[in-house]
This record gives sequence, C-alpha cells and structure tokens, in this order.
Amino acid sequence: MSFLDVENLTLRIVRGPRILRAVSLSVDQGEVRGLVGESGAGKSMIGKAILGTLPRAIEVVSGRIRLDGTDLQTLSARERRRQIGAQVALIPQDPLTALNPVRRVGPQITNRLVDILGWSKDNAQARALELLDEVHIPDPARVMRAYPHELSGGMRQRILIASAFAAEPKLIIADEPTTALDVTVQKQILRLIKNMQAKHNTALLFVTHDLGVVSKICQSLSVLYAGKVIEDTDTRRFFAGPGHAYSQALLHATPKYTDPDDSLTPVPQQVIDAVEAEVAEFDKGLGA
Amino acid sequence: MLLMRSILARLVATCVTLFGAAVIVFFVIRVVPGNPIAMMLPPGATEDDIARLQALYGLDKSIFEQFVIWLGGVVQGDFGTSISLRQPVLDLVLGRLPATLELSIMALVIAVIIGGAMALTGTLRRETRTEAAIDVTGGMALSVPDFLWGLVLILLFGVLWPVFHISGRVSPSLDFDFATQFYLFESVLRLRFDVWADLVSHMFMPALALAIPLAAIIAQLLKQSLKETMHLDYVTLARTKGYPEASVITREALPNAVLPTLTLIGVQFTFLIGGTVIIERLFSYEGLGNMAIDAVINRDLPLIQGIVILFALIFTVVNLVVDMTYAALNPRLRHA
Amino acid sequence: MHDARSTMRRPIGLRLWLSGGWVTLLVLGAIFAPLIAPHDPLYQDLFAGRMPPVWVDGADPNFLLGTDSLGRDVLSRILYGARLALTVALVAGVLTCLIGATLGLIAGYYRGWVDMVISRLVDIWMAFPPVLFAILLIAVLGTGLTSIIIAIVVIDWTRFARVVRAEAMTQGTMDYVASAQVAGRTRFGTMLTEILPNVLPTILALLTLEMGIAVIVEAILSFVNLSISTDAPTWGGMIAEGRTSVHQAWWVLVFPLITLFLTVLSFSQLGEGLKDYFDPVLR
Amino acid sequence: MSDMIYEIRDLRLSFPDMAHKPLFGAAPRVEVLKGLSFDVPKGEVLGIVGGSGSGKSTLGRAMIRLLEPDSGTIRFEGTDITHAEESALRPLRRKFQMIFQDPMSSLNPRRRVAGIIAGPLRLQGVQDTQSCVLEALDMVGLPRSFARRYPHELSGGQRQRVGIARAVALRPDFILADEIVSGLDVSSQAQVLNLLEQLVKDLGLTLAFISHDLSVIRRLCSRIIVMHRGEIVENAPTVQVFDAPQADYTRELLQSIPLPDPDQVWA
Repeated sequence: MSFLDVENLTLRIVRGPRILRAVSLSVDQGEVRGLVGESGAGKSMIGKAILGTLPRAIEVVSGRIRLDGTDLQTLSARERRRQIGAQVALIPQDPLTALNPVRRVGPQITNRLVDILGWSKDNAQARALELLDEVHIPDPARVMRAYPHELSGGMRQRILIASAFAAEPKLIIADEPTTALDVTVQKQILRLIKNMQAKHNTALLFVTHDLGVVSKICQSLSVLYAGKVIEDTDTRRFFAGPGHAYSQALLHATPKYTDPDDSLTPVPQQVIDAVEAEVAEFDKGLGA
Repeated sequence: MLLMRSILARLVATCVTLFGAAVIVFFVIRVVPGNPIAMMLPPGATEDDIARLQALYGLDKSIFEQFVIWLGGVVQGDFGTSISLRQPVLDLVLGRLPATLELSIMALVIAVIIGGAMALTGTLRRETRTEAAIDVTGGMALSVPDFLWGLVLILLFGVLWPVFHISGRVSPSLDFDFATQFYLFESVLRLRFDVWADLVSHMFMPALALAIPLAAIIAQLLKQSLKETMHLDYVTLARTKGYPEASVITREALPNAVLPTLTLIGVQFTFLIGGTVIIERLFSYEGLGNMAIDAVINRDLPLIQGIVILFALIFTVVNLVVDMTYAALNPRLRHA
Repeated sequence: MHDARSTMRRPIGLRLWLSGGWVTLLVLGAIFAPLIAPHDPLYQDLFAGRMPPVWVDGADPNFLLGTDSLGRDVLSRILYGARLALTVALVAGVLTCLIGATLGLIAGYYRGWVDMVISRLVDIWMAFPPVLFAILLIAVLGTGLTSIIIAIVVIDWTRFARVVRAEAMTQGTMDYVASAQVAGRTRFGTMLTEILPNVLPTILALLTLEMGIAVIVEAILSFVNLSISTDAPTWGGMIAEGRTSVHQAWWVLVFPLITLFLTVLSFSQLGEGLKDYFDPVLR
Repeated sequence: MSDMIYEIRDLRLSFPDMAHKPLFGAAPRVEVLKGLSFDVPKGEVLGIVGGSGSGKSTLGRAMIRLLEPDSGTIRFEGTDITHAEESALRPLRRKFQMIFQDPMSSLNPRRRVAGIIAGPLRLQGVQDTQSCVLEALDMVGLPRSFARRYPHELSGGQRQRVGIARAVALRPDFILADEIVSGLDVSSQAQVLNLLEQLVKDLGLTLAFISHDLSVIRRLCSRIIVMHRGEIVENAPTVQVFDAPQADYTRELLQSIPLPDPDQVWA
C-alpha cells in the first residue's frame, strides 16, 4: 500500500469542461514522484485536490484520494483539515509571496506545531531552530526574528522547506518550488529538498514543467496532458525512451545545451492530434 | 530611517497644503461683491459709520496688507472676531468642533463595522449569491451620496417608524448641564447613560447617513484586497496547515489586506468630514458645518476663514495620522 | 488554462437597460415638460394646498402626485425641475470632465514637475469640504445657473484629476507604451493614441458619475436656498420644503426624493455598465 | 560606414534609490551597468545571459534608448545615440526594434492585431500598411484572419508571434528580444525560437537575445555575453562559452543547468 493513493480523480470547472480526467497515481514512503506537463495540463490541480485548496470554481466529479489508507472523502471537513495539517506539507512556488509580509519568520514556522498539533511554544521554537540549522541557514535565532522582506529569495525558500519538514509530514507536495529562482540558486535548493526528503524518508510529489529538474530529483514520474495521465513510468526508463509519443516529443523540445546540434524540435502537430484524440476518446467513454 | 523621513516629508507637505488653503480662502472671499459691514448696521448708518466699522475689522487696508495681518494673527492663534456673532472666531469654532468630531468618529466607527463585516462575509462566501448580494447592495450604497441617505433615513426612521430623533444634538427636556462640549464622552464619564442614550438617538441617523457610502467603499476595497490576498501562497500555505477558512482570512489575509485599504479609508474619511457640512444642516445638528453655512449666508468673513482653515487642518491631520498608522503597521517601512 | 473570468461574466445588460431607461425617461420628461406637465409649476392655489396624491383619501384627481403647501402641483414641478437638473448635469459634467481628465492625464503620463504642481493643487483642493466650498463660491458669485455650473467645475475637477492620473500612471508602466516609443511615436502622440483609449472607459464612467453628483450639488444648493430663485421649480428646493413639512405632507418630500435618488443611482450605474461594455476583455 | 551595428564603450547607468532618499536633495544612485564595452557586428546573433539583477534587461533598454545612460557611448551604425533627443532618434527607430518579454503588457489590449502591427508602420510613413500587416503575419506563421482579433483572444505563443510581427514589419536592421520565451511552454518555446532563427536568416537581421537560460540560446546565438551584477564577465563565441568557459560565474551557471538526463553529473 502506497502512502498516497489517488484513484480515478476527475475534476471540472463548475458547469464547465474537465480539468482532470480519471487521474490515478501513487507515492510511496520515501519516493519522489514527478508530475510533469505544460501549463494547463492540470498538474497543480492534483496537489490542490489533495490539500483541499481547490479554487471554488472547480469541483470534484469522482475519484478517491487515500492518505495512508484513509479515504479523505469519508472524513468531515474539520477532520480532513486536521489530517492534512498533520501529515502533509506544501512547498509553494514563489518564495516571495509564500511568507506573510507582516509577520516575523519564526511564528510562521512554528504556528502549525503550536496551533494545530498542540506543541508547547518552547518545543516548537527549539524544533524550528533545529530545522533552520538543517537547511543551512546561518544564525537561525536572528532569522527567526526577521521579517520576510529582510531575506533573499533563496533564503526564503530554505525557510519554507524548513517549515514544510517541521511537523515531520509523511507527504510533501512541492509545486514548482524552484521556477522563480535563478539556476544557480535552483541547484542548491533542489539538492536541499532531495537531501531533506531522503533523511526524513518523506513521500514527495514534485510538480514541475522542467524535465531537466525531473531527471535530477525524481524516481518516478507521471506525464499529464489535458488533465489525463499520458505516461506513468520510472525516471530512468523514461529518459532511456521510447515511451509515449507525446512525452518523447516533449523531451525533444527541451533544450539541451551540451548538444551543439540540438535542433529544438517543437512538438509535432500529428503528436498533438494523436494525444488530443486520446483525450476525446476518453471523454466519449464517459459520455461527455 | 524611512519612517521618520516619510513623516517629515508629510509634515512639510501638510504645511504647504495649509498655506495654500489659507491663500485661496482668503482671496476668494475677498471677491465678495456685497459689503458685509453695511449689512450689520441699521439702515440709518452714515458713510462715516461704515468706514469706522471697516477700520475696526481692518477692511479698509489693501488686500495684501489684510492677508499679512490676518496670517500673523493666525500664527499667534488669533483668528479675528466674528462679524455676525461678535465673539472671537477661535472660541466659536473650538466650541463647535467637538460636536462635529463626535459625529464624524461615530460615523467612521459605524462605517468600519458595517463595511468590515460586509467585506469579511463576502470573502468567506466568495463566488456565491451572498457575495453577489453584497456587491449589489454596496454598489447602490456607494452611488448615492450621504445627503440623499440622510433624507431617506429621515423618512424611514423619523416619519414612517419614528424611533430616532432627526433633529438637534440633545433633547432640551433633559436639562443636563454639560461641562465640556464633548457631550457623548462626558455623559459616559459621568455615568449618565440616559443622557448618553439620548445623544446617541440624536446622532445615530446623521452618523449613519454619513457612514453608508463609506461603509460601501470599505466593503468594496477591503473585499477586493482580501480576495487578491487569498490567492497568495502564504494564505494557501496557512490553509494546508489545517487552519479553518475563517481563521485563515482573519489571521493571514486581513492584516495584509487592511494596509492598502487604510490609505483609501483615510482619504474617504476626509470626504466624510466634508459631508458633515450638509448633514448637520439636514439634521439641525449644532456642529461646525451648520455654523459654516450660517457664516456664508451672513457673509461673516472672519468666521468663514476660521472654519475653512480648521477644516483644512482636520483634513491634513487625518491624512498625517493615516500615513503614520500605515507606516507603523507595515514592517517594510518600520524596519527599513 | 481556462479563463475563470469567462464563467463569471457579469450581467451587463440589465444594469445598462434599467439605468439607461430611467435617464432616457427623464430626458424626455425634461424636453417635453411644457407639453406633458398637467399644471403650471409656478401656479399657486392656496385653497388646494397640501393635497395628497390621487390614491390617498381626500385627493384631487387633478393633482396626480399631490400639491405642496402653496398648492403647486408636485408632478409638474418635478418635470420642470428635471430641466434644470439635467442642464446642470450635462454642462457641469462635461466641463468638469474636460478640465479634470486633461490635467490628470498630463500629470499621470508626463510625471515630473507638472505632476508635482497638479498633485499639490489637488491636495490643497481636497482640504476644503466640497459642500462648504460650493456654498462659499455661490455666495461669492451670486445665485444662478452659471454660478452653479462654475461652482461644480471648480470643486469637482479634482475627482477626475485624481482617478485619471492614477490610471494613466498604471498604463504608463505597460510595455505597449515603451513599444510605441520604440516605434518612434512622440510622447504626446503616445498619450493620445495609447494611454487615452485605455483610460477612456474610466473617464466615461466618471463622467456619468459626475453628472449624478452635479444633480446632487444643485439639489444641495437649492436645499440651503442658494440655487436659482426661491420660486423656481428645483428638486432641491422641493426637498427643502418637504423636509420642513414632512410630518404633515410626506409626498412633497417623497416624490422629488425618489426622482433624485433614481437619477443619481442611474447615472452612476450607467457609467459602470458602459465601462464594462467597452472592455474588450469582458465583451 | 562601419560594419558594426553597435559599438558600446564604458556604458554606465544608475537608478535613484528611493528607499534611501534623504528628505531634501537627490536620492543616492544604484549603479546597474558598471562600464560595459562590446561590439555587435552586422549579422550577428548575440546572446546576453545573466541571472536576475544582472542588469541584462537594463542594458537592452539602454541599447534601444528606452533608457538614457549616465555616461559612456552607444554608437548605432556609426551614429552616437547615447544622449540623442527623442526627435533625433525617431528616424533611427525604424532600424532598431524590440520584442518584449510579456506580450500581455506589450500589446495594447484595446487594439486589434492589425492595428498593433500597423501602428509603427504608419508612424514611419509606410503607405500600404494593409499589405505589410498581412505579409508580417505570414512571416511569423499566423493566419491572416488573426488581423481582426484582440490580444486577449490569442494564446501566449500566438501573442508573442504578434510581438515579433510588429518588430519585423518595419524590416529593421536590429532587433532586441528581451526574455521572449521565458513565459512560454517548451513546445511553444521551440516554435518561437525556430521562427526567430528563420527570420534572422531570411531578413539578414542582427539580433540581441536576452535570456536567463543559457540552454535556449546555444543554437540561436553565435556569440554570448554573460553578465553578473552589472558587469560583463564573459564575451566569447558560443562554442567557447559552452566548451571552455573562462569566467568562474559562467562555469557555475553552466554546471547549474539541469539537463534532461539522469546520468548527468550534477555536482
């Protein structure tokens, strides 16, 4: 049994088109799964559905999300919130907007421990200091008292990582955590996430559009197109190819600076037509 | 020292504004074609009488001379003597100020409560019929100015269902001796809650009329600001930590959403104070505004000048206070 | 990604129809007042004073909405009052808009010292309570239609200047302005061809809003007895009279008040509706 | 007449730092470009690379004189444009054009595509704008029917093509492309890059391509300038930058790029 099991999850815009089409995926304890797709493929929506932060205009049509065997839909809203708070954490995309600008950093790390999990303030404080040290932040005590605007983007992303691991969650959802950063900082942050994940043996669902990043951090990946899982495979097998035509085309479109003759092939129209047909057939099967 | 600097800059700007206001009001009313002095005297007065009285009020000098003399007096706290009421302008104006301040602040409190509640409810129930209803109500409240709301309130709660007083500041039958002009404040301090209730009953209608448009603006701006904030990652993060929605809104979104709303509330509050002029007239409430209209009708130049300068002073002080509050609440300014 | 706005489209139509309909009705009423008004608005009949509207007991069917204390027909006075109200709305609204929007556009787009001067002027202006300022101006200028219009323009240009300045400033940071500059358009040309079209819907909304405000200012001035002559039919004057006799003859206050209320509401909603209508993204 | 499109010498540019402005007097200035010198020969495709805050976009905007430098010289086709007045620049503007990063902000939302492309043409006195617009749409591979559409009716990749069409319609000598693919998906990214490459070849353009991403410019550019904190740390032919980088920062940049290859040594 995997820690996270998503089964046939279908979402749609209220009275509108589908966003996700019977998505199934699982993440084991200690596994890093990449969730890849172009913008609009619905990759962020899976994380939002798990966390219960879907926009109001989007509704769950069908499907099941199991966390450690518990079906989240069977829980009351209150209990569900508690379970998510205790077991799942999010590393968001933009470190500049992910920390509350009017609050000091310290309470933003400890508030979950104190308010939701009932730790004592001193214990939470000690835990936060320990974690900031773990993510290589110099002088953690000073940083705890700082306001977010006093810290750099890379520093803030480290704090968010520390905050995510604070309550020893079983699952972390990382939603494009390095897209807003410069490549040199991205490298440090990806390494940090990878190390922390291995050390804490956490399940990690890593949402990204960058196949380069996937190859560095994920053991397995799911490729999405129009909310449908096109391919679900092992990372090594994926990059060794040949898998699904669409994912291969995506791989070819990704620039590779080491190859001087890299021809940057756009995704060919026939591949898009084929994958569109697949989606249309799926919709017909549901009687759309 | 960003904060100190912005306060200093604001103080300089305040002085410029006040001086500009003084210049404009002084010269505009000097264009008045009628002769206020002639109106004060009995019909049989001679040219000589008029000249003597003019000299008494300093009206025989050149307009620039008059301005310098007047400005010199103002700096020393001497605003001259009212022509129609024959008392020092400063005493008259300060005597009426508390009434207007009490009314404005009560209106502000009502507006913040109603507007805040509407914004929070609208955010909590966003993209539902409740939010749509709040938008429509707010849109109407905003489109119609305080003067009309005042008239509507008079009809509804003064005539159709007379539960509030619609005229005056306090019932004469109470026969209560106030030691200060801050009636509301004083009645609480002296534990006379019957007097307090009577005052509130008088003030509530004009205050509500002033508050309705402001409440709608607060509701609109704060809700918009809240909804924008609700999309930010730190709010999402708080939600995933297990906080319930209402607590996410009040704990995480509100402190940030209030900041941009605050400056606009400041500007709008100055509009509200400006609105007291006509609302006081409408409800025969004895404040500065009511006195101002009488002063204009009586062509009481020193009194008009005094009142306008006082209003300008209130406006600039309110803006200053808002700016400082903003800076104090914003850690970016506090710790730069 | 699907655009969430498309599913949230606001009902532009109804608002435009209702507000536009009322304004049209009012314009027609004002133009054809001499033809449709049942009585001379100035004719006094002291024996027919304070007649209630027709559906109330003791009414005279000749006076549809009743009469005031001097026996003047309320309906006819409302119709003739619309003439003054709409004239003021149109002339004062357009003039205020032209002056304020031009200054705001220049301040917001050119920035620098021009902006400093205009902004400081706006600050000073806003330190005066507008109603007091208006009354003061009328006292200086004397009563009459022209004075009212001048007073409104002098007081309210700041509303346009402030809003248009802020909007022009936002638009000025957009890359399409830089792009016009790259194409070799002059500063002034860019302001007219790139900035102005994007600010125009806001100006339009402000203009109709201002028309509503002009009607209110006129009413307020009539209310404190400073508008035209005391005898002329104005909504504000009727309201002032109605306010004093509200306990004896509610209709003298209620009907002009409803008219004024609907007019002000319609003008502002008309502006908002038109603004949305001209937004290509919403359309 | 030299065969250089741009000759830039000791270019310096600073912005006022409003956060540290004293109450009276001028704000202190933050130097964004710290004395840059380089040439752009005719027909070259130059890549300008750097992280956020490196000054690469400021450099671009100074080159087409959307910003005025503090000191140094910028010569465009032999003419000194460093401090040229807007009126003096106007006739030159036809020769250097820009494609902006965010097409949503650079395309006026109230104009149709035809109007957006025709605007610069009319200003430069082109008579038959109609046919030029259609030709430009053909060049960037958009259907002619798009001329009647508004920007919000197009996808991100299509909007960026409109931006390109506007720039090439005037047949300029030089185009500056500022991060034009950073907002796009890899599939549209490849399309736009291929299109640009084609246009450079067909029209004999000189191009400066600003990007934070080294990997997208290897194929497109013949020479690369690497910027770091307002200075040029490396200016070399593309092959050399990738195969034998001289500056530490360039090496660090290269080593940080995650290749889509699980076997890459990424230490």
